[in-house]
Amino acid sequence: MGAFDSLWLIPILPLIGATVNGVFGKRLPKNVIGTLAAGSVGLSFLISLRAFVAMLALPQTGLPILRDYFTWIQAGTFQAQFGLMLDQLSGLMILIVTGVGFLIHIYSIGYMSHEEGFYRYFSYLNLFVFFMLTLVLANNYLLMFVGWEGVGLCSYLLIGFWFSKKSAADAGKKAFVVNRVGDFGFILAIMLIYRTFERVDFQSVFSRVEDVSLFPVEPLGTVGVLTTICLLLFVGAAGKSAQFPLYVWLPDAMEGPTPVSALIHAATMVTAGVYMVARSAALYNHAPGALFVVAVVGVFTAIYAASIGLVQTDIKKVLAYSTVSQLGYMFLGCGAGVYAAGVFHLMTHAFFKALLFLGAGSVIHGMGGIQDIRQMGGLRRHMPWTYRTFLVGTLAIAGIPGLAGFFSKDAVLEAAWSHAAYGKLLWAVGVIAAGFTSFYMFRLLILTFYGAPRYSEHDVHHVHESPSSMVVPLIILAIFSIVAGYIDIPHFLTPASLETEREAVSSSTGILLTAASTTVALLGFALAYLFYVARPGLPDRLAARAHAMYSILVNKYYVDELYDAIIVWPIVQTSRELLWKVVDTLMIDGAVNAVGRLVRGSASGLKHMQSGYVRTYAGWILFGGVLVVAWFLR
Amino acid sequence: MIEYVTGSEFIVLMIKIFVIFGGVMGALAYLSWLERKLMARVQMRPGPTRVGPFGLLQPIADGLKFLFKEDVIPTHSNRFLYIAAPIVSLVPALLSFSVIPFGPSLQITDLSVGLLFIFAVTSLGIYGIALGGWASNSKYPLMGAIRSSAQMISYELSLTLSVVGVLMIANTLSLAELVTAQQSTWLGIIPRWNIFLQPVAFVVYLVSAVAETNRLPFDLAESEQELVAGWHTEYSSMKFAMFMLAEYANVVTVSSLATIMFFGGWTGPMFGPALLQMALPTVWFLLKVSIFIFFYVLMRATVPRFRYDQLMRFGWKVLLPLSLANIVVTSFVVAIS
Amino acid sequence: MIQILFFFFAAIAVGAALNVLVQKHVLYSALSLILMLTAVSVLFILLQADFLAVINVIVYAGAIMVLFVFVIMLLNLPEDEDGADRLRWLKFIGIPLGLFFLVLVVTTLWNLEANPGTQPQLVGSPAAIGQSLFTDFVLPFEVTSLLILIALMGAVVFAKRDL
Amino acid sequence: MIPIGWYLILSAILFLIGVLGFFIKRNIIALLLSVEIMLNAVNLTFVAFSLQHGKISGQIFVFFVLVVAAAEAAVGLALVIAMFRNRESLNVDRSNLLKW
Repeated sequence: MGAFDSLWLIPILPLIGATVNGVFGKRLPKNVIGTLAAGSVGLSFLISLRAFVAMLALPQTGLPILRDYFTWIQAGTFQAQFGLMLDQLSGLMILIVTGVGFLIHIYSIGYMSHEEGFYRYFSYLNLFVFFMLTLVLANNYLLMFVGWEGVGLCSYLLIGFWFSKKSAADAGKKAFVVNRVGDFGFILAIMLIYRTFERVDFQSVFSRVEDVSLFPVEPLGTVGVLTTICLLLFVGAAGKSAQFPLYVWLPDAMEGPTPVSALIHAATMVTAGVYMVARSAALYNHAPGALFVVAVVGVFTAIYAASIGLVQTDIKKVLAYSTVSQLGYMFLGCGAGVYAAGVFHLMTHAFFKALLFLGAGSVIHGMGGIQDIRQMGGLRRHMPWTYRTFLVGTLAIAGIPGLAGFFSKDAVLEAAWSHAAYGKLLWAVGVIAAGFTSFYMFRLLILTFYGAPRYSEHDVHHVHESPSSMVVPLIILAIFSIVAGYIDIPHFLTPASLETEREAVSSSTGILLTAASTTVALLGFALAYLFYVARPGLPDRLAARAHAMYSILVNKYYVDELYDAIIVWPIVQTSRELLWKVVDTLMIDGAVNAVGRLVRGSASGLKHMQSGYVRTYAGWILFGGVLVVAWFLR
Repeated sequence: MIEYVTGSEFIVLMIKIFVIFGGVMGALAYLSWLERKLMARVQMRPGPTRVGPFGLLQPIADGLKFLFKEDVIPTHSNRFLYIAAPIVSLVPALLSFSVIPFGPSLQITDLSVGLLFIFAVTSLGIYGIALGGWASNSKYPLMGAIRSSAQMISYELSLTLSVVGVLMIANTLSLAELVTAQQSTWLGIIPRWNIFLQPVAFVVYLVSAVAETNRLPFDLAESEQELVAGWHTEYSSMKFAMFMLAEYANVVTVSSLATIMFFGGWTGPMFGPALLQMALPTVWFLLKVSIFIFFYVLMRATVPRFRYDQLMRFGWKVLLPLSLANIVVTSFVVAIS
Repeated sequence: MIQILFFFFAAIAVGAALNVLVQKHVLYSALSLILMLTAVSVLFILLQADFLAVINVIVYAGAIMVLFVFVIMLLNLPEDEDGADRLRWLKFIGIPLGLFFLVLVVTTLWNLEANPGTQPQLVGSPAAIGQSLFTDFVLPFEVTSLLILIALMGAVVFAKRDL
Repeated sequence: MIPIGWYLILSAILFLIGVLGFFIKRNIIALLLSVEIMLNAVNLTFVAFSLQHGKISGQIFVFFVLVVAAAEAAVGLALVIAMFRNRESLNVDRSNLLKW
């Protein structure tokens, strides 16, 4: 069991890195900071790998591996342990977090090398890894919530890393506020879980919910306590994983450094919601209604975000909407009851989306900060390795057969198809979203790397390939983006995530489904080719023709404006007109001033007691003393 | 305390009072003769020789003279206090003899807080000096009185504190018990006197006691040269005699206390027939006290007077810290052993 | 016998205390107070608090009152309190109030059921007081030493010539 | 034996005398003396109760009262001296600047 005794080291090592960098970083040279940060995560990855391999060797009955370290909260019957739990699901997650995290740390050393707050950046990043690992490894909901809040904090800190830039600071604030809505749901869910099960640790909760006599499955359309819990949990997941309608913060979060977007807002943190739903599979299986909501929201988000992605011109924004869309896919998989498919897509997405983001970062780095794809083009020649790896990522996310994205997306769509109620509809929408995805990704690829350069040498001095510390992670991620699909994740995960009983999709249907999605992907490629290579004038004409549709898309369905109108504006107005002018100025200040006036007024009369004659004071004292004595002797 | 006042052995008590006070009054009278004689010898003079052999009847003659002299009361003086002052001075001085053990049974009463009682009554003696000086309505006596009160308050502190070390060793405040505690010997020859255990305390006590009794070198309250006999400048006849008596009584008191606390009181070698054995303790006691009195007189004859600021500085900056340090060290030793 | 002693010294105490107020000159007041203190000390003896009685004399009569007498002599005050009493009305309020208070207390005590229960024997010996002082009351005792120190410094500061 | 009530009545009388001092006397030293009378009256009750209840703590309080009285006398008399230096008078009614 030696491999599991060092389980606690996995989260602690990044924490040590964060502490050292945060406290002493200002005085340390940059290479020490980088080595420390990347090294702690790398070491953590090695320990994770060892634990994971050791876990694979164990029989199924030996799982999950639990380690209680100390009692964290003890109040009455309420108890929360500080304990870690390792099973297939969390094992996979820690590998993704530490592995991708390690690569992104390496990448960051090159990418951030000229930054002022180098140590601050790595301190935050390490802290993020610590909280993410806590989230993933926690053995109870409350500790998970700690990690949940911690990653939210780090996300806020890193989005606002360039805090002197107003848009970055605002974006961080927005992420924080929107996440609060989700966290509110999560914490309500934890309370309800404790009230229902009198425990918060996963093992007890899940074993109790298995007791069907106490907790019968709540059929579709009814809302019982389990459905409520699951819906509240999903509110939390939607906030963290940027699902409709709480997705609005994620595109803005692109204000942060690009590696941060890759690690936090693509590969790991935003998938925490998916992980949480998969972790709570036992609960969701008893609440098909909640599960259906998850699926519907997931698929709607997928197509909704993909449609916005069609017209974005900022390289990172395209990827951001793509991320939202892909997260929708994951929820679709989970919502269809095939959690393994969702997690499978989570894993492959972690690889190729991290790859794409890092590639985008490399492009931005090479272009000297320009992010608008309309000003790029022809970078293929200048940045060969970036181009190659970006191509792999694009192929992977578009679902071209043979790459990772193809397998996982296929698994998700197959799961949707087999959904009991509205499976065909879910599938159809998912396929259309896949087509959108393929289109905008190829559009991005073509506009960035092909054709003639649209930038002027005046703006961009010297387009160059990135340093090897940035390119090597790209290559590694590209390799994973190719091979990750061949690992039979769904089968591997099945025991941990409690699949619902369902009829397997027959092999012939499966082939048909695969063919359909592949066709759609190729269609998307063809359209992109048509629009941006064969007939470059077409997009503008189309935009002019369908002007209304186009402007809606460009303006992201006016959702931000809508939120401003129905939430932000009323709050600001009430604060200004009622809270400030009436409550604060009139009531609070008025009360304070009135107290002052009262004291002054009464004092102007009473001060004459203060005559300055000692003997009159003695008289008052005697008067009071006699009064008191008379009272007691009455 | 109360049981002594209401006790049944009233007759015995009366006899003791009579013996002790008679003896003390006589001794005090002859102290004036002794002092004059000794001072004269130090200064190579014969001293009183006319009245009786060696001038031995001189005190009686003095007493008669005081009785018959005209009693002058200054015109602008405060009559009541002027008369009361000598009495206030003498009564406390004599009161302290009621607890001093002159022998194993020659003690009027043995209070459980005897030592403190003596301090209490002697501290009242200051009023005699202060009132006398103030009531005379004359500037020298007033200055003498002011000096005296400040001096007495200052030195009373070190006087009281110097005793604490002895008390910690003896574990009692009763004078009789203090004496019996010193009865045994070390190695059969060295008497178990507190002087060997508390030499510092003894020195501090001795110096403070001289200051308390307003005698040279601390007699700034009367200092003939500058204040013209200080607080009793205006006094004459019997009132003056009472002041003198009070002063001698105080000298005897502090000498007795020194004997009791540091030199084993009435303890001493016992021999001879039973009758002699009854008298011997008192003899030892008186002997020891007389040595102190000799010392006092010799000091008066030899040591020059302090200046006032020197006196104050010496009291607060030397004696007080010394006695405090003595207490600290003693308490450590007592706690350890 | 004890009753006689009690009434005798109680009378002295009350008379001396009244005399403190009656006397025109503060020195007489102070001397009268010393007499009262001594009488109260005797009452302490009747109450079997020997140690306190002696301490009361040493500290109050021997030190505190000497200080008073010293200051009075140092300032060499004139006999009369100068001027007319501007706060004469105080007497007409204060004295009745005080008498009312006294009547209140005395009637209450008078009506109190006489407690014939045996009084526990308790002699306030130095050992007993010391024992209590250094165990149960050690903190207040230490605090009083601080108080004394502060009073010492305060006295020095206030009495400085150029205040 | 003397009932405790007698002591308490005696102490009440003494205390009252002390209080009245404040309404009769104007000399600040006399006022301080009145305070001392009151303190002694209180001491008497402490000792009386100490005997009545057989507890030594009453006498301990007297001890503390003595300490406080000593401190009070020291500071009070220092103030008296300072006051006399400034005003050439000990009449408390003349020192009435500390008012509203």
